[in-house]
Amino acid sequence: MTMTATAQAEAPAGRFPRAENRCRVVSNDPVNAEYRLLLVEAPATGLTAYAGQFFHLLCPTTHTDQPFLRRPMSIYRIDRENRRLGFLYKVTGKGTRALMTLGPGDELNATGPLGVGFDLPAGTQHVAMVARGVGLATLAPLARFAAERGARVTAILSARAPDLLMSRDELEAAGAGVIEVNDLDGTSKPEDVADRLREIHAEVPIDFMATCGSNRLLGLTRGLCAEWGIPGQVAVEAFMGCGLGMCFACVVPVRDAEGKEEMKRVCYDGPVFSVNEVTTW
Amino acid sequence: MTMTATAQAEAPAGRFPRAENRCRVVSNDPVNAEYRLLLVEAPATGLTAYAGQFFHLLCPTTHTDQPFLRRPMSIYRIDRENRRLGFLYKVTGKGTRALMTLGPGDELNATGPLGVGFDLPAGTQHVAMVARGVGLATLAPLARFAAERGARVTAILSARAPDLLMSRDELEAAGAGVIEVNDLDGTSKPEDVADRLREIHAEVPIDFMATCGSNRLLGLTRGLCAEWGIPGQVAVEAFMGCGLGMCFACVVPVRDAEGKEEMKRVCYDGPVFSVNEVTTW
Amino acid sequence: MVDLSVTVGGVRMKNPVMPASGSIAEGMADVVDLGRLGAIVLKTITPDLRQGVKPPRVVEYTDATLFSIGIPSKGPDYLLNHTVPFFDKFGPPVIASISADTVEDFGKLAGYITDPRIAAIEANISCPNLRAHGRAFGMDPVASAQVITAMKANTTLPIWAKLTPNVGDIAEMARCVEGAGADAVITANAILGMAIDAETMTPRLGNVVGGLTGPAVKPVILRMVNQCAEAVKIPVIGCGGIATGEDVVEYMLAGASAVQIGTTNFVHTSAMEQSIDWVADYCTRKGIARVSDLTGALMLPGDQPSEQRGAVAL
Amino acid sequence: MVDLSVTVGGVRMKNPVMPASGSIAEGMADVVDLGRLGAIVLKTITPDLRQGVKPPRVVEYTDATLFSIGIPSKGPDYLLNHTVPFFDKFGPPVIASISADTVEDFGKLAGYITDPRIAAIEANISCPNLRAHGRAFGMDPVASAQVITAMKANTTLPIWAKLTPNVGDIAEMARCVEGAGADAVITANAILGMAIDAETMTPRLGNVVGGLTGPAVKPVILRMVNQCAEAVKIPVIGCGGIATGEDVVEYMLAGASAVQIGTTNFVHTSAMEQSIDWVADYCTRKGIARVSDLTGALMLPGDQPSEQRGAVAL
Ligand SMILES: Cc1cc2nc3c(=O)[nH]c(=O)nc-3n(C[C@H](O)[C@H](O)[C@H](O)COP(=O)(O)OP(=O)(O)OC[C@H]3O[C@@H](n4cnc5c(N)ncnc54)[C@H](O)[C@@H]3O)c2cc1C
Ligand SMILES: Cc1cc2nc3c(=O)[nH]c(=O)nc-3n(C[C@H](O)[C@H](O)[C@H](O)COP(=O)(O)OP(=O)(O)OC[C@H]3O[C@@H](n4cnc5c(N)ncnc54)[C@H](O)[C@@H]3O)c2cc1C
Ligand SMILES: Cc1cc2nc3c(=O)[nH]c(=O)nc-3n(C[C@H](O)[C@H](O)[C@H](O)COP(=O)(O)O)c2cc1C
Ligand SMILES: Cc1cc2nc3c(=O)[nH]c(=O)nc-3n(C[C@H](O)[C@H](O)[C@H](O)COP(=O)(O)O)c2cc1C
Ligand code: FES
Ligand code: FES
Repeated sequence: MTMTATAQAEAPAGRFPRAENRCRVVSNDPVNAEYRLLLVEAPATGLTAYAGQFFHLLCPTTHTDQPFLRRPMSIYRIDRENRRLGFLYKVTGKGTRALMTLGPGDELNATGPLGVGFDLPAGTQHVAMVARGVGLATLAPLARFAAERGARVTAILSARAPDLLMSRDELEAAGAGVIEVNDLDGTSKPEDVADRLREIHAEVPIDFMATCGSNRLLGLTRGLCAEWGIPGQVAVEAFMGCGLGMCFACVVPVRDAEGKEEMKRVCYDGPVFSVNEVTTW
Repeated sequence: MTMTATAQAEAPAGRFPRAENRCRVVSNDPVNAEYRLLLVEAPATGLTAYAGQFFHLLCPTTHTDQPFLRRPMSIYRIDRENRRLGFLYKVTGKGTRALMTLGPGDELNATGPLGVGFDLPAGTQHVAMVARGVGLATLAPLARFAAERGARVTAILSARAPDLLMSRDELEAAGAGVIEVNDLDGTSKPEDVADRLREIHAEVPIDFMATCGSNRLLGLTRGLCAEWGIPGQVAVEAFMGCGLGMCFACVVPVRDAEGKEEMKRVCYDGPVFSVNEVTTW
Repeated sequence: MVDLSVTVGGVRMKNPVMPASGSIAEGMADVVDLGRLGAIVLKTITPDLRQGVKPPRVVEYTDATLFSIGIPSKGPDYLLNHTVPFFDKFGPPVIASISADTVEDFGKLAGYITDPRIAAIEANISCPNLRAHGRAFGMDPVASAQVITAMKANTTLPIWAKLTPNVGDIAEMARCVEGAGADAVITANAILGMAIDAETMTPRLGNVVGGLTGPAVKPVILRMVNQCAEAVKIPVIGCGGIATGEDVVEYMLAGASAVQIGTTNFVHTSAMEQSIDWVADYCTRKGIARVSDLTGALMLPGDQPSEQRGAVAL
Repeated sequence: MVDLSVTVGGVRMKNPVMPASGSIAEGMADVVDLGRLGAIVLKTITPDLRQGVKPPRVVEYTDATLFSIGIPSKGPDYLLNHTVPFFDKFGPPVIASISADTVEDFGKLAGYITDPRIAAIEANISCPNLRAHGRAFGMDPVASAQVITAMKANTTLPIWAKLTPNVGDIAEMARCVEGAGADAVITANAILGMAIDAETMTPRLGNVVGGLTGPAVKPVILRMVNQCAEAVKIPVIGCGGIATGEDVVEYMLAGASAVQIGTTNFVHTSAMEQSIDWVADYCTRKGIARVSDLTGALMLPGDQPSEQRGAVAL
């Protein structure tokens, strides 16, 4: 896969491209029953983030939760004009429960931007993205970036139920065409989604795919990329220690072009990999 | 010292005289620059407390403080009608800083009542109490109890500065005559306080003394008790582990009648001891 | 109904939860129904009378404590005349605990306190507070075995050897005391630690060193319990860092037949009762008929589908 | 102006604070001014190429972590051609760290990487993740001494022996490696631990056991540093549970000549820089001219007025 442009809008300049950004919480409100949107005002280094990168968040200690390690969160919104960053998160365990307690004015210590994000081939005409659950958070800024570069964006959002679908607005505002599927009405079956994409491809050829949030969607994406001979990328998750490539806790097996398997760090070598590199789970 | 009555107003009945009382915070407001009054609604077992006893408080975990052990606090107010207990505390370190964060409606887990409190000899006519700092918290309920039993109570309150004096109201409401002394105007010097007490004793003989909160006041009390041949008691503090006589962390050397020294547990054998038992520090 | 009973080192208990030696005293009976416990373990006594070490005796951490008490002891007569009668009335088997300065004294003391009201004797060969910088009997496999031999020679009661975690090879220690006839091992006593006050430039404990206990030590002691359980046939009693019923299950999965709760009793007096209830619920929920089936039931990687469990491709 | 410099095991450093091996990598340079550190310690390499152990590789506690990584290694050529050049440019002395399966390989590898850009080599004889249930070189005094002897025979660089805390007598281990010619000891690597998931009844780590690190281990390692410092004449480097400048001072008072910060770097990237500043302030405030004066300056009870410090009569 040759890459000639990256999703990075502004080159992170200066001696320290990453920092422990001391951000100020603007809002932290529920988006639906499971997800919340955390908006913060961030210092300059934080604002150099680009699609697919993440921040490592220091979660506060609360009456019930004492998360020791930081928690990784994809950058969901990069609003450089207002100097704001947005995170879309699902309340899962103690770290995210603790994040929930942050209110406007509180400080959020966010190390980043971290990792290698999406690398959009120059001249891409039509990006198709398929995502499920919180994977949407990771793809939203890619949609905006691609649209800004003049590419058409088709986003397929998958969820268990229609009321758990999110980010339609965020994606449409970014200029994406949005298709929603869900398990309840059966529209989210991979083969159906594949057919849907084939139809779209037949109309306006897709030349780049991105995915995040589900093994089945990764398989589907990998298959279609092979079918069409186009590049595809996936944002991978792993439990993290440091987030800075130092502890080697977050490794996943990755296959190189010759099929040799190697452990790579999701936080430093990723979290975005080629769909062909990441071995199946 | 023969004792024929205790400061205990109601015998704590039932199989478990002490409990992890799940109290509800009523208020938790500053009294002056250093002290706060924590009022809670307590279950029945908690309300059996008597003067000189204490509770072992589970302090909440906060953003900055994670106190692991409980913290001992003397019972300052026992309001059985309203089913309330009061604690007067000084913000000192992480436990008391954490207590500060409790607001109305919050739960306070308070194990108690614990320890052996004041044992007021039957027929006591005139109690003199001298206290400094938070020692007042410990003596206030004794004043009320003694007054209820028909004894006259004279309380000498000592502090660094006049604005740090507390509990005048609490003590006067309890029926005590209150004399305030402080370091700023020099009235708190032990020899002056002793002279003051001798004058009072000359007018209305003092037949019981109680003290708490200062080594110098303990020495003074022990001296006057010996001079007048009357009993005196002191409430002692120590850093505690369990508060229930189990860990032996809170020991202090105590001298028996023959002068033999033994380590006793402040939480279980005390916190109130005879002024003659407690060796000097 | 889940069968919570276990038989450990000659003692039948109605459930596997008991206090660790030194973590309860008479005061606990004012708050907790001691009748619910699997056994009641008494604080260690020595042949002689001891006042313990100089205060301060405790330092606090986020989820651990460093105690240095020094085994204040009122001796064996007080034990038999006061302590045992007090705890005997609650029902559960009463376990005594002894320590001494010599092998002979361990033997004599075991004989002296042999009494029908005592169900077993713990050999506290591991107390870290008695020796400067913490050398203890239990750090020497030969001395440890000798203590057990001497005790077995002087009493018919079961002997539980309480190991110290301050060794390189705890499994080896377990094997040694098993060889000497111990009826169970307790893994383990406290980990030696030290605390310094940077401002005063002095130790925080009167005794300089103390024993680290409480939840923070769980990963270390859990590993040791697993090592001991793989090394010996006699039952292993897990002790160190247990605070909840979930911890009890983890220790049993690692190989413990029963557990002791120490420091947690100082903060949450109801922890032992709550743990018993949690374990019963857990067994019910998992369809486990006997709690003793949990012992050693940990599935190691070889036993399970070997998928990558640390990362998920999204 | 406080003189923060220390000379430790043949290496002069502008301050006593460095990262622990395996706790920084290239990524740290994106966030932290590595030029401010006393030294830059590299992650352990092995002669062979390794991918490390199966995930999951980390479990989290209240103030500790249990890691099992397994030393992924790109070998000595990568070290010399990529890692050393990368870190060399920041200024502070670069310390390599090696591990191997045999004494001979330790020696050969030390010789192979001897290079003017490397100021000293750590002998990681203590890594708990390589062996099932954690037996390691460093648990055997003879093998440990042999490793040091072999390394000294093959290189002119100073050798720092990194001890494992999973031993009964750490002072004895320190004496053994000192006898074999080690220029400093590092006390210590991680404490072996285990974590179990009660719900799945499986270990939480792919490797079953891992190394407990982070603030929770401080009391244990501080005690060991004190024991080592009393046992040997070579400098002791404190490592384990250090998170703040206050911790650095405590370790130095206990006898350390310098310190290493590990796990804390994963959570607070600025911890090393902040610690250096805190120590400088502390020395200024206390009127201490040279930070090296702190080493071993702990006042033990005998040295101080022996008043009771644990209780106050009020
Ligand atoms: C690069 C990246 C980007 C991410 N972006 C987002 C995002 O934008 N939005 C979002 O909501 N989430 C995102 N995540 C996931 C998010 O980081 C986790 O949901 C979060 O860390 C959970 O923390 P917690 O404390 O709430 O849950 P925890 O209490 O830490 O754990 C939740 C569950 O995971 C299990 N678990 C914990 N540690 C391990 C382990 N080592 N091995 C196996 N199981 C374990 C626990 O048992 C528990 O069931 C991202 C993750 C990565 C790596
Ligand atoms: C029976 C009893 C009754 C009490 N009643 C009251 C009361 O009514 N009101 C009130 O305000 N206070 C009372 N106290 C004191 C109160 O318990 C302490 O002030 C409180 O525990 C301090 O906790 P903290 O977490 O705020 O401070 P911490 O952070 O625990 O410590 C404060 C200071 O004490 C030092 N310290 C902590 N542990 C030790 C130790 N083991 N040895 C030596 N020094 C140590 C610390 O270094 C620090 O300087 C009472 C104490 C006892 C024993
Ligand atoms: C204050 C205190 C006193 C102790 N006294 C004894 C004792 O007398 N005998 C003994 O064998 N262990 C004693 N121990 C050790 C405990 O029994 C137990 O082994 C240790 O605390 C680890 O368990 P925990 O983490 O649950 O506390 C004591 C521990 C503490 C904290
Ligand atoms: C993720 C991780 C990787 C480590 N890798 C190494 C290593 O490669 N070589 C080594 O000697 N120690 C290694 N260690 C141990 C640390 O250097 C240090 O001794 C230990 O973490 C204790 O210090 P801490 O409590 O400050 O983390 C590693 C520790 C962690 C947590
Ligand atoms: S989380 Fe530490 S290397 Fe990725
Ligand atoms: S605090 Fe435990 S015995 Fe007094």
